[in-house]
Amino acid sequence: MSAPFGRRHAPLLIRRTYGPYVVLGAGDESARAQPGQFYMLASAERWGGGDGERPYLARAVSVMSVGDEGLMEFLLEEVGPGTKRLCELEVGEGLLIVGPLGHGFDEPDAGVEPLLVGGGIGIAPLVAVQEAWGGQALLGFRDAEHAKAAELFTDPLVSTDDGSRGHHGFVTELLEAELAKQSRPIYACGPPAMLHAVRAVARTHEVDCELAVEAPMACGFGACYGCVVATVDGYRRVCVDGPVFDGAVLA
Amino acid sequence: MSAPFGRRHAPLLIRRTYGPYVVLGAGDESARAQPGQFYMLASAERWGGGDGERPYLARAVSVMSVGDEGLMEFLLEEVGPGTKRLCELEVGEGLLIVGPLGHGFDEPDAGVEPLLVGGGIGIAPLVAVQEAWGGQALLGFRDAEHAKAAELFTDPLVSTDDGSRGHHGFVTELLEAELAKQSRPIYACGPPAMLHAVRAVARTHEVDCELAVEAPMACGFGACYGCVVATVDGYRRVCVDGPVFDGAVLA
Amino acid sequence: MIEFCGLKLRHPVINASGCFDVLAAARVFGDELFEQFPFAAYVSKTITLRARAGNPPPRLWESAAGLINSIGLPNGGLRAYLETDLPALAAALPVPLITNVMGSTPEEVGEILDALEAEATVAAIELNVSCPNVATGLDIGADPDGLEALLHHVRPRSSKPLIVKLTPNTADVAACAAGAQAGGADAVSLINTLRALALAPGGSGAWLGGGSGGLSGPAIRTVALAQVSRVAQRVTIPVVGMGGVASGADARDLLDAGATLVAVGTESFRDPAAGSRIARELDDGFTQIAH
Amino acid sequence: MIEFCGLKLRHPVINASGCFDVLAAARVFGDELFEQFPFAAYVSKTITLRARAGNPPPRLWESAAGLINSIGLPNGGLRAYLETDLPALAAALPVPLITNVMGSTPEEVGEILDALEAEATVAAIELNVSCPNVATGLDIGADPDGLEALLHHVRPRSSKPLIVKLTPNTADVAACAAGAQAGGADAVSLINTLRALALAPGGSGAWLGGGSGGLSGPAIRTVALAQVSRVAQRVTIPVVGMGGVASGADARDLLDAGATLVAVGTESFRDPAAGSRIARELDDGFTQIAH
Ligand SMILES: Cc1cc2nc3c(=O)[nH]c(=O)nc-3n(C[C@H](O)[C@H](O)[C@H](O)COP(=O)(O)OP(=O)(O)OC[C@H]3O[C@@H](n4cnc5c(N)ncnc54)[C@H](O)[C@@H]3O)c2cc1C
Ligand SMILES: Cc1cc2nc3c(=O)[nH]c(=O)nc-3n(C[C@H](O)[C@H](O)[C@H](O)COP(=O)(O)OP(=O)(O)OC[C@H]3O[C@@H](n4cnc5c(N)ncnc54)[C@H](O)[C@@H]3O)c2cc1C
Ligand SMILES: Cc1cc2nc3c(=O)[nH]c(=O)nc-3n(C[C@H](O)[C@H](O)[C@H](O)COP(=O)(O)O)c2cc1C
Ligand SMILES: Cc1cc2nc3c(=O)[nH]c(=O)nc-3n(C[C@H](O)[C@H](O)[C@H](O)COP(=O)(O)O)c2cc1C
Ligand code: FES
Ligand code: FES
Repeated sequence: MSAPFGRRHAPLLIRRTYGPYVVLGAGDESARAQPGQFYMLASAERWGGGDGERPYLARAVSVMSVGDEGLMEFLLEEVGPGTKRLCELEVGEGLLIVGPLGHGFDEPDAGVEPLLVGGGIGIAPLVAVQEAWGGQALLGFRDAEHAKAAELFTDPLVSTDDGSRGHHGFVTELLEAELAKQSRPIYACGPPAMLHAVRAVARTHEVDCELAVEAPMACGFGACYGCVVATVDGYRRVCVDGPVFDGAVLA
Repeated sequence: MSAPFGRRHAPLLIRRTYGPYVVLGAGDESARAQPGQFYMLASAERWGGGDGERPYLARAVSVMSVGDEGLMEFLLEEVGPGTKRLCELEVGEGLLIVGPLGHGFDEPDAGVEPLLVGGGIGIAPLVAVQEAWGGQALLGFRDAEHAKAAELFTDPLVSTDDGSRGHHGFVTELLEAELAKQSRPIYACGPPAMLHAVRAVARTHEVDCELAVEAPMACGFGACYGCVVATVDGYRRVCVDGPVFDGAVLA
Repeated sequence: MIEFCGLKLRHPVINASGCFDVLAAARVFGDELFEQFPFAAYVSKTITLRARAGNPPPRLWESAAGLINSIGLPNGGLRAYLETDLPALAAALPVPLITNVMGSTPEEVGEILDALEAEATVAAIELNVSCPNVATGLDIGADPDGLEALLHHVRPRSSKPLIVKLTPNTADVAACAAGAQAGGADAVSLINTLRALALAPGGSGAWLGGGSGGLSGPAIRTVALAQVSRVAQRVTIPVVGMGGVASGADARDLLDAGATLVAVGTESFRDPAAGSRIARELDDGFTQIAH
Repeated sequence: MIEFCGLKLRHPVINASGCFDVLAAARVFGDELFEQFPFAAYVSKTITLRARAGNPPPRLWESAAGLINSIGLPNGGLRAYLETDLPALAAALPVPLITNVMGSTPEEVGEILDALEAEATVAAIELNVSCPNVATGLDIGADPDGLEALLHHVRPRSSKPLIVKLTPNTADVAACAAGAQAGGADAVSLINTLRALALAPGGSGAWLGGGSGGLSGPAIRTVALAQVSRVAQRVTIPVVGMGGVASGADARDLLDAGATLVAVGTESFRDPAAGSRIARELDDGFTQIAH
């Protein structure tokens, strides 16, 4: 399904937090996002004037959840001036939105419960996957404070880097353990190092893996050619050919 | 008295409105302003991202009132992205301030009650004059809504362009009437056309007049040479040689 | 209706080359894109004789009120353009197509022009002369005489209107524009991006995979206005103004400075329909002034 | 301690010419200014042989993350500088003085250098070559050969360290820097403001009394970084980098790109003590990296 053309104004309807993460909810009745798709988000007022006189461009943010009547929820982590401004927004303030954008996750075959491997803020699109198609969530966080966002999932398994909650170690260790029990396809999103490790595991276990990758984006709709990632077929634009790629295709 | 060197952070303590005008109050214990002096103001957060990706520089704003323990009050009118952001600030948010700056009004001779002629937002420094030295305020506004700011004065005479409050006509007509009764020096601040008319009246009546003039400013402390006004001695910087000039000196 | 190099355009707002991929946008936005097409003419991304992969990522850096890009002109090359893109564009575009081309030698440019000569879909050609000269490292269009010589060489190879997209990285852009006119250009367009650099946080050298890049967006708006004004005062051919245009007021400034058309680049990234909005704001401005 | 052209400086941050009037600031801020002096050396506003009134107002226009100025180099002329400013500066300044000068002919520049030769207060000279050439309208420093010739003429007239302040409005700033070095410059400084234009709202022509102006501030930061990087790679003399520096990180970028000193211009308008803050942030950065 295609996105409405142009940038729209959407008032912020929901704001709540999970540890350091912020959930923002806005209505977008005219569109329904697929799991793995994203929006370009900016605040309607005072987008700018932060660190280094930024932000200027909109920011790519995954759809975390699609509620009734087009309610879109996003999960944000503050890492710079753009996410700072978005995280500061209050209910009633305005968002500028373009989307839904990108090529999301493929629907699993009937009866297949995929493994959803998420690291940090990368858990966001997996919430939408689990809502739509189920699946076992395996989530890695820095610490228990960040792991509060595990609440967004049904029956997740959690690991933390510092052992303050769940398994002490990498989420890929949880993944190995699950795959040892049952071979299932993987849907993953997280930092590059995690995605790299997940691909290696998938290769070893000969299971399919779909990875949602990130790249700095200016436009989100294929206009700037700025967001490329290297694949076996050369550079591909993450915003239109991804953000979800078959793990076997990435170079 | 000299201003503390550098830019300081001051939380906004007071915000109230008079019709379309906004009063902002912030503490600046280390400094005491003279009537006619001004500060350079910016918001501490999100100064930028408005119309045309502005504001960027701080804005010159007259000291309207000096309260106890260095409480400074400012009166603002929204005319562009800088004043918009300042007018939106909420109590508890931060201001960045430099000042007090400039050469203010001279203290009147003992026993002399000057005429204080203000137009629109130009009334701001005259509040400080009246607080410090008394004087009869003559205030011109667009309409009754704007004239709500007359409350800031003791016993003002008011004129409005549309006759919706007080005298229907120009404030210089009130000035002529007062001077006809008694010859007194004039302290004036307002739009260029008003100041021009005030100077003509002062010349006719052979009274002294001190005018607070405006110019676009980048720095406010003599650094950029951007704020000049033509005087009989050539260009002078409004920020350090003014903003108050003897009416006879302006070219 | 606006007349530009023989093209009749509905309004004076077009896209800047490389800042709107209409075929990708159609995949994203579907038919609505064409129903509400934001530009009065469509300018393609730069096409080169041979395919280019473009620069390694990262290709983008956000700066104060601007964007630095180092995309590196990825494109499938002339042949793929003729075989794949042109038929798709011919079928889809509701407005005239201007094809932007670049070559590192006059022969390369000539070869591209020859190939486009037979293509009815191509209403006009924009020649990008911001390509670095291999010998000097400067843009080939930075020198007025060199630019005139290049045009004398390639101009006879095409009967289509030829717009020369000048480089802003020069001491005297008006002299370059005059050189382009003397060489037979039908119009000039400017400004391309300003040479800029971003370093990776932490002291590990250039951030962009391609090394340095080009600055666009509001940061360069007033530089663009100065260059467009100088050029429009110097040449008699029409001028396409661009650089940081984000509103009707910005577009109006460029028209007031002497431009015939205005192109929108980076602002389309923030708002895909920026072209229509800017054309509408311009129009409202006209109406307001007329009243 | 940093060594620059024989001067010993406490830290690498100085002011950009024309962006801090220490005598006016002393009137405003009193002794605190000198107790907390923000710069490791003080650069004067440009001095010319004869007095200049400067351009008619308005002289300022705020642009996206930047400022356009058209001040027009007002100054009392060489004689007034020698008689009035220099003694005041000598009495007040806690850091070395660099006097910035400009002339529209080599003879004029030579005359100024001669006059400064005897002044012990003047630790170094910065020669501003952004003055427009009357014949071409271009900055006299925009052409590498012309710049070298100018320096061959004036260099012998001074025994003081000579910093050439390059113009950024040129195709090849590195070639200009090389020309300056070949002509005998002891250092180069850059970037000066980018040529820019603002139109008055409402279509009544140029906003600034002087017509066009120069863009400074964060908007030009990445252009400055690109030019400083190119120049530092080309010359062996020290480079003073400036343009949009607002933080220690910005200063660090310029130093990483090869500058020896960093100058702060427009940011001092926003924060009079910006120089100290930036020097401190730079220092904190060092400490952080060292740990
Ligand atoms: C498809 C997709 C989906 C995403 N989904 C989410 C999500 O659901 N939730 C979420 O929180 N985030 C998500 N992100 C990431 C998010 O877009 C970025 O974190 C955000 O753009 C950062 O902006 P910022 O201004 O906060 O930080 P920036 O300051 O822009 O910094 C972010 C990173 O960019 C680099 N950087 C630093 N300075 C600059 C500069 N000047 N220009 C360019 N890069 C710079 C650095 O590597 C830095 O770590 C997603 C990204 C993509 C591509
Ligand atoms: C000494 C002094 C004291 C002052 N005291 C007060 C006071 O007490 N209260 C108060 O409300 N105001 C006061 N002002 C005026 C105040 O500083 C200006 O209204 C303010 O700077 C406007 O900023 P802005 O961003 O809101 O509007 P801007 O958009 O900056 O526009 C203000 C005016 O500047 C021009 N302008 C438009 N665009 C630009 C641009 N890009 N760059 C430069 N100029 C532009 C136009 O003429 C416009 O009408 C004072 C000014 C001075 C010099
Ligand atoms: C991401 C990006 C890609 C660009 N690609 C091209 C290109 O392929 N050919 C070209 O002539 N100009 C290219 N440009 C320059 C633009 O056409 C335009 O001249 C410049 O961006 C200034 O306009 P703006 O500030 O509105 O973006 C590109 C600019 C950007 C930002
Ligand atoms: C208001 C103003 C006045 C300036 N005056 C001079 C000057 O007299 N001589 C000179 O060489 N440069 C002058 N400059 C240029 C600055 O020294 C500096 O090169 C430029 O502003 C870039 O630095 P910035 O972005 O930090 O301001 C001036 C700049 C500004 C903004
Ligand atoms: S973000 Fe612009 S092409 Fe992907
Ligand atoms: S505002 Fe800078 S000198 Fe007056």
